[in-house]
Amino acid sequence: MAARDAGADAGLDLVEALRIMIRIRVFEDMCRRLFARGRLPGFVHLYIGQEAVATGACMALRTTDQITSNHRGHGHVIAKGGDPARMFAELLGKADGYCGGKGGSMHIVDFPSGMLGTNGIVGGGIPIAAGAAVANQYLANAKVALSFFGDGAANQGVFFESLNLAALWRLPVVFLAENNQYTEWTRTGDLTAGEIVDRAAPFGIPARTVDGNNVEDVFREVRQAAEWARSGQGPSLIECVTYRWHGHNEGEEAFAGHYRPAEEIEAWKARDPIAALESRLLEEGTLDRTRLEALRGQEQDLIDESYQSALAAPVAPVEDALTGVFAQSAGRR
Amino acid sequence: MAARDAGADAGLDLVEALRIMIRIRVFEDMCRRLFARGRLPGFVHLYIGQEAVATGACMALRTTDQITSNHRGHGHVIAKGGDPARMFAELLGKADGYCGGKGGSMHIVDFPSGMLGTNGIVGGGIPIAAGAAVANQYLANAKVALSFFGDGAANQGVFFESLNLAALWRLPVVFLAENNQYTEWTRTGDLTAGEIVDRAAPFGIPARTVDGNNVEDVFREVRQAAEWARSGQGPSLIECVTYRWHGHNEGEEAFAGHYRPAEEIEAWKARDPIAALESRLLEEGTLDRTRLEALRGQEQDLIDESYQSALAAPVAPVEDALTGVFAQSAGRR
Amino acid sequence: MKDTYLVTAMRDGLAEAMREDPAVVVFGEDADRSVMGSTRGLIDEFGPDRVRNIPLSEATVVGCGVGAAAAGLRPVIDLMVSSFFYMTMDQLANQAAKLRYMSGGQVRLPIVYFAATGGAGSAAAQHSESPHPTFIQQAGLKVVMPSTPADAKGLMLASVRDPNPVVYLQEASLGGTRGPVPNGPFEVPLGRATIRRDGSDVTVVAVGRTVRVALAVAEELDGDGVSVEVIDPRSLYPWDADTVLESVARTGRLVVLDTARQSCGFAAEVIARVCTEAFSSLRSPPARVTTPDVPMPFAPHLERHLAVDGHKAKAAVLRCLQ
Amino acid sequence: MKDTYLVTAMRDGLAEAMREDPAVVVFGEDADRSVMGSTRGLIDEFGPDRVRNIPLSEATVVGCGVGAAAAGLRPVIDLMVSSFFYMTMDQLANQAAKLRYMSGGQVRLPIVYFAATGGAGSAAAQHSESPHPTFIQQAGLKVVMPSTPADAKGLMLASVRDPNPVVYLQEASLGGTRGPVPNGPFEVPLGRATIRRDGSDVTVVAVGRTVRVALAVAEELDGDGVSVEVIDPRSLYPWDADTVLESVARTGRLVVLDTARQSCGFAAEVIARVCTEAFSSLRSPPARVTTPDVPMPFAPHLERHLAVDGHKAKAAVLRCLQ
Ligand SMILES: Cc1ncc(C[n+]2csc(CCOP(=O)(O)OP(=O)(O)O)c2C)c(N)n1
Ligand SMILES: Cc1ncc(C[n+]2csc(CCOP(=O)(O)OP(=O)(O)O)c2C)c(N)n1
Ligand SMILES: [Mg+2]
Ligand SMILES: [Mg+2]
Repeated sequence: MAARDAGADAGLDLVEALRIMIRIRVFEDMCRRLFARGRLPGFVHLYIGQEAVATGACMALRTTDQITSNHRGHGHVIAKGGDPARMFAELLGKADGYCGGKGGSMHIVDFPSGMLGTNGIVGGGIPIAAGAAVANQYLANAKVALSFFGDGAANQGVFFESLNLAALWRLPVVFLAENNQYTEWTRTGDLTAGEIVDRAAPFGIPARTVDGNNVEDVFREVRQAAEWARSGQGPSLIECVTYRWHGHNEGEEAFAGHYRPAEEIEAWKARDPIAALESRLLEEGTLDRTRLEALRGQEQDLIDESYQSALAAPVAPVEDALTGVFAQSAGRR
Repeated sequence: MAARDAGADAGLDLVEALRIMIRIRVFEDMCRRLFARGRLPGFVHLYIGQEAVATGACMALRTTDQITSNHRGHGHVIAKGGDPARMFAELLGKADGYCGGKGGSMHIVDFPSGMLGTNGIVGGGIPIAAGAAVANQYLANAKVALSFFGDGAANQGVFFESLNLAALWRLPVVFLAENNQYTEWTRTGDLTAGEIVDRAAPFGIPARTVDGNNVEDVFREVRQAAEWARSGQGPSLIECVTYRWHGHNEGEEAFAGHYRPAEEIEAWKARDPIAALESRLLEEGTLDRTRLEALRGQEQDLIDESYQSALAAPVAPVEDALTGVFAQSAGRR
Repeated sequence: MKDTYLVTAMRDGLAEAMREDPAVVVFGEDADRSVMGSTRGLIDEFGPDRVRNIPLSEATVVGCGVGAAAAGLRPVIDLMVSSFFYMTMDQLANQAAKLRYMSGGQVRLPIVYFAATGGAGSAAAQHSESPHPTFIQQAGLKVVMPSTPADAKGLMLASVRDPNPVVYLQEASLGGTRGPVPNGPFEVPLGRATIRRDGSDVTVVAVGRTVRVALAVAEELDGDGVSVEVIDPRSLYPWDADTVLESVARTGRLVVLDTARQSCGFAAEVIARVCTEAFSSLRSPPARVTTPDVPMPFAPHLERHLAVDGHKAKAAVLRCLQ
Repeated sequence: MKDTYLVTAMRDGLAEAMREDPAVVVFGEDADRSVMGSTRGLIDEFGPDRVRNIPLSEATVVGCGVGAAAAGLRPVIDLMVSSFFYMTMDQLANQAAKLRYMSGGQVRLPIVYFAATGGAGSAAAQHSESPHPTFIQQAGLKVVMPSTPADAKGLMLASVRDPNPVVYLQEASLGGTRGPVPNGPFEVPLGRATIRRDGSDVTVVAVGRTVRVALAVAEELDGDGVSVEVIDPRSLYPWDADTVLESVARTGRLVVLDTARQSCGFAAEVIARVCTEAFSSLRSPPARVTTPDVPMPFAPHLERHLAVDGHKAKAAVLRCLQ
């Protein structure tokens, strides 16, 4: 993702942003179809509708910066520079998946791009990001750590503990809450007293709410927070208000019933972050239909080819299941 | 402690308050001497200097209300109506100690007086108080639960989680933080970002700071918070600013070194909550020297006799160590 | 008798408990709609006051169970997946498991903590734990794991009625299995094992989902004239050592199947108990088939490779018979 | 060689590790003054940037260890008392123990988590846990427990140098015991047991503080012409089964002393391993002496009644010899 790095200290390349958002959308849509056809094992939590958050946030970071993520992490992995082919390979349990098939959707790690892990434990990634920030600060490597977590995770004790520690030590970390207004099948408001954005104030941590469906707003806030952190000013909290179009996880319909009003879903679909950016770029003339179609086609092809290559790839030998718990080589790094 | 109950809905009986504070002071001073002479097994954390907090708070509650406490809990037990003889018996590991010698200083439970337990885990009692409040609310028994915890416990995740839950469900619970300005040997400010009192605001929970060395102020705030809870309005947070005169635990001097400025300690001793109340009652003429001396004498005698009776009491048979993990009688309460 | 899914039977046992005692209140994430099905529909009969959705604050909710029980409720707390128990270990191990003992018996803590447990099909390492040995180690928690729908219902009612904290573990992979379940309230007593199949040549103690594995192996070996006795402990703490010892005294051989990882697992405890107390009755080395000491991998073929299956179980039984 | 307290030797091992690698950073409550002594004085040599006092947020600090290790540090985290590990079980068991495996080996997590463990003299139930079986069960954590000052130093240096998460448990009751410790840096390799005393009649495997109990019993029985071999595993996961199996092959008898509660404890694992792999070499029933399945009581006489002591150990050894 050199492109992004080049622009790392400039403004947001909106066409590149659109490309990433489309890539996420197409990737997730492929996951949807695969799951429906029984081709994907395990749990699948789709990011569709929230693409602007991961994209705006990761484009505001450097490749060397780290992120931690959660169970709904495909978008974060892609936005941080992940390779869809290795992601599909992981979701299919193949040998050249990111984790050799040992992790799956909820445990994708892409260390070289600073992706320290999606996570199956809600809130689990928050202290890990704070810890990466402790290392960055100590090593004075100018890296920033950012943690993506949901509104549900904002009720876990480690969130508050991490805010306190980050404030005390002025850690170069950004806490990014994706408030998609539901924790599984329950309204966030039924589980969460007050506003998440207000939870940073007692610790003296700056916090902002942004429209999570506007990639530029997300980019601007995260860029500011990242530079604030990089310059030694410490942590920030950003609450991105957004919405997931799909169920909490694929296949829930059988049990979940209708826990979200149809109108609510429609209203949010009308605020599609991708459609909004597309029409704006068309109006501005930054893009014309042909280029847009081309871009869409390229991403569709990328995802199709990625899936095909993953599908064709071999699985790891079963003996692999028994190895890799401990690093063997002793001693220093 | 019928006296207290009678007054439960009236104002504060200052002479009774003084009596309780003196009782705590004398009890703790006896513990100090016993520990110094190697007569007390285990850890001993003294409450000297903080007497006004436990006394004001518990006198604002009813005997039927519940409290949870922490490792520095002797004062809480006494103020809630505990029997010094059974406390000493517990500290000495005797059969008629509150826990038959199984609990000790950090695990005193006095169920009949609503004392659900001192606690060896910092922050451990906070969710337990919230849970008692859940029961009280469900049973509509008009009871209030109060949790005493220190400034150090205010950095535990369960504190924030409990605030959130209490706010959501409007639980009849009072969170009472005793900020004695040190967490073991470290200044609270070095571990705690911002002010503890401000940590309730994000959840919409009312919070106040009070002078923890002024028994009337503590009483007034807790009474208000308790009635607020009793009337279905929900939780409150009260931060009582105070100071412990002694070390974190007895016998620390050998290792701790001087982590608190001598002047600081002196300044706080000059603000002795007991001396302050005494001189005020003398000035007002509510007490004269003779009555004061009599009162002091009575409490000294009570503690001395309590200790003597505890000392004379038998220990539990060793076989008891192996029993009492599970309640035997099956079925309903 | 009604043919019922295991998870539904568990739910029915909970419903019976709620009917007989208004102090029984259920807390769980999405308890109203119930992701796993174990509380589905309860809200319709008992209302939102007794079936409550909780925020993702597991540690605090488990602690609330202690306080609520001490103050007069009989809380039943759904932790959804057994891996999430780790979030709550302080309140579970330091408080719930110890408070009664520490208080010299002043408090009773009738609490049930339940969750789906074990590998559920590519749920991966953070949703596939079989942590029962860790709960057994606490000594202050009763631990149960049903393997049939009838036991799921009877153990649930017994667990809620018990005056102590009970960790009720429902095998995720068995939730959708069916079986006959008696109507109305009935208890499967805690601490009592059941002999699923009588045999005379070898005793197989099997936990949770491995009971079916053991029965299949027994059936298969029956053809070869080998008589396998299959014991389902059902309660893992306290567990029914007498039934196992009595069986081994007859068969002289022991194989233990456990879903937990091997080191310090339940299989180790059963074998240690039998070897220390009935060594002379053993005619051949005892054997255990457990999940190897690794986290659960995601890929189906890797996960399958680690599973306690008929192939491994049969091999272990035959080794004992040599 | 210098005569040193165990807790000081442990501290010295940590100091050696900090000298050789600036990436080693220590986090703990009051790490500067050190309540237990295990980090005392380090701040004078290494400064506040490498010796940090932490708030009472154990779960988060343990998780920070994972992130910091992944990002290039070698964090050493002092949790003070092993009971407090329970606050951190999610980050420890779901994250630290599993992340490397889940990531397909992309991350190395050189982290040491240490604490004082075991009954320390009326510290009561919440400060007297011996939770090592729970850590062993995780399979992704190395676990060590030294019984001598020299091992305390050598195991600490080996633990910090190891590229994996290590739980280092220091017996609270041994902190103030003295013994000869080599100067300068040296390792006691992880996973390697040591034979504390050679013997031919019975093998006694003893953990932590029970090693001294075993040695005293061995000395005493030596007079009666009984030759007791005493093995100190030192590492509890992975543990050195070969040394134990080789010894039992010679002696034909096994007694295990463990400070953990009995059910699913380390003693159960050792006995299960020996009985499943070396059954034929056993000439008499194996025995275990452990802490009974109860929380630790406060009263000194009650606590003493539960302790693994010479009386119980000797009785167990003699039973094996009948
Ligand atoms: C500790 C823990 N508790 C519960 C779960 C089950 N669970 C998985 S996702 C989820 C909801 C998370 O909601 P949120 O944080 O808002 O993220 P979203 O799914 O909305 O993106 C829950 C309860 C879990 N994985 N981990
Ligand atoms: C979970 C946990 N962590 C650490 C400790 C060790 N410890 C006991 S008291 C204490 C300090 C508590 O400070 P505070 O809450 O302010 O109470 P205070 O001692 O000042 O009254 C610590 C760290 C503990 N008992 N429990
Ligand atoms: Mg959400
Ligand atoms: Mg304090």
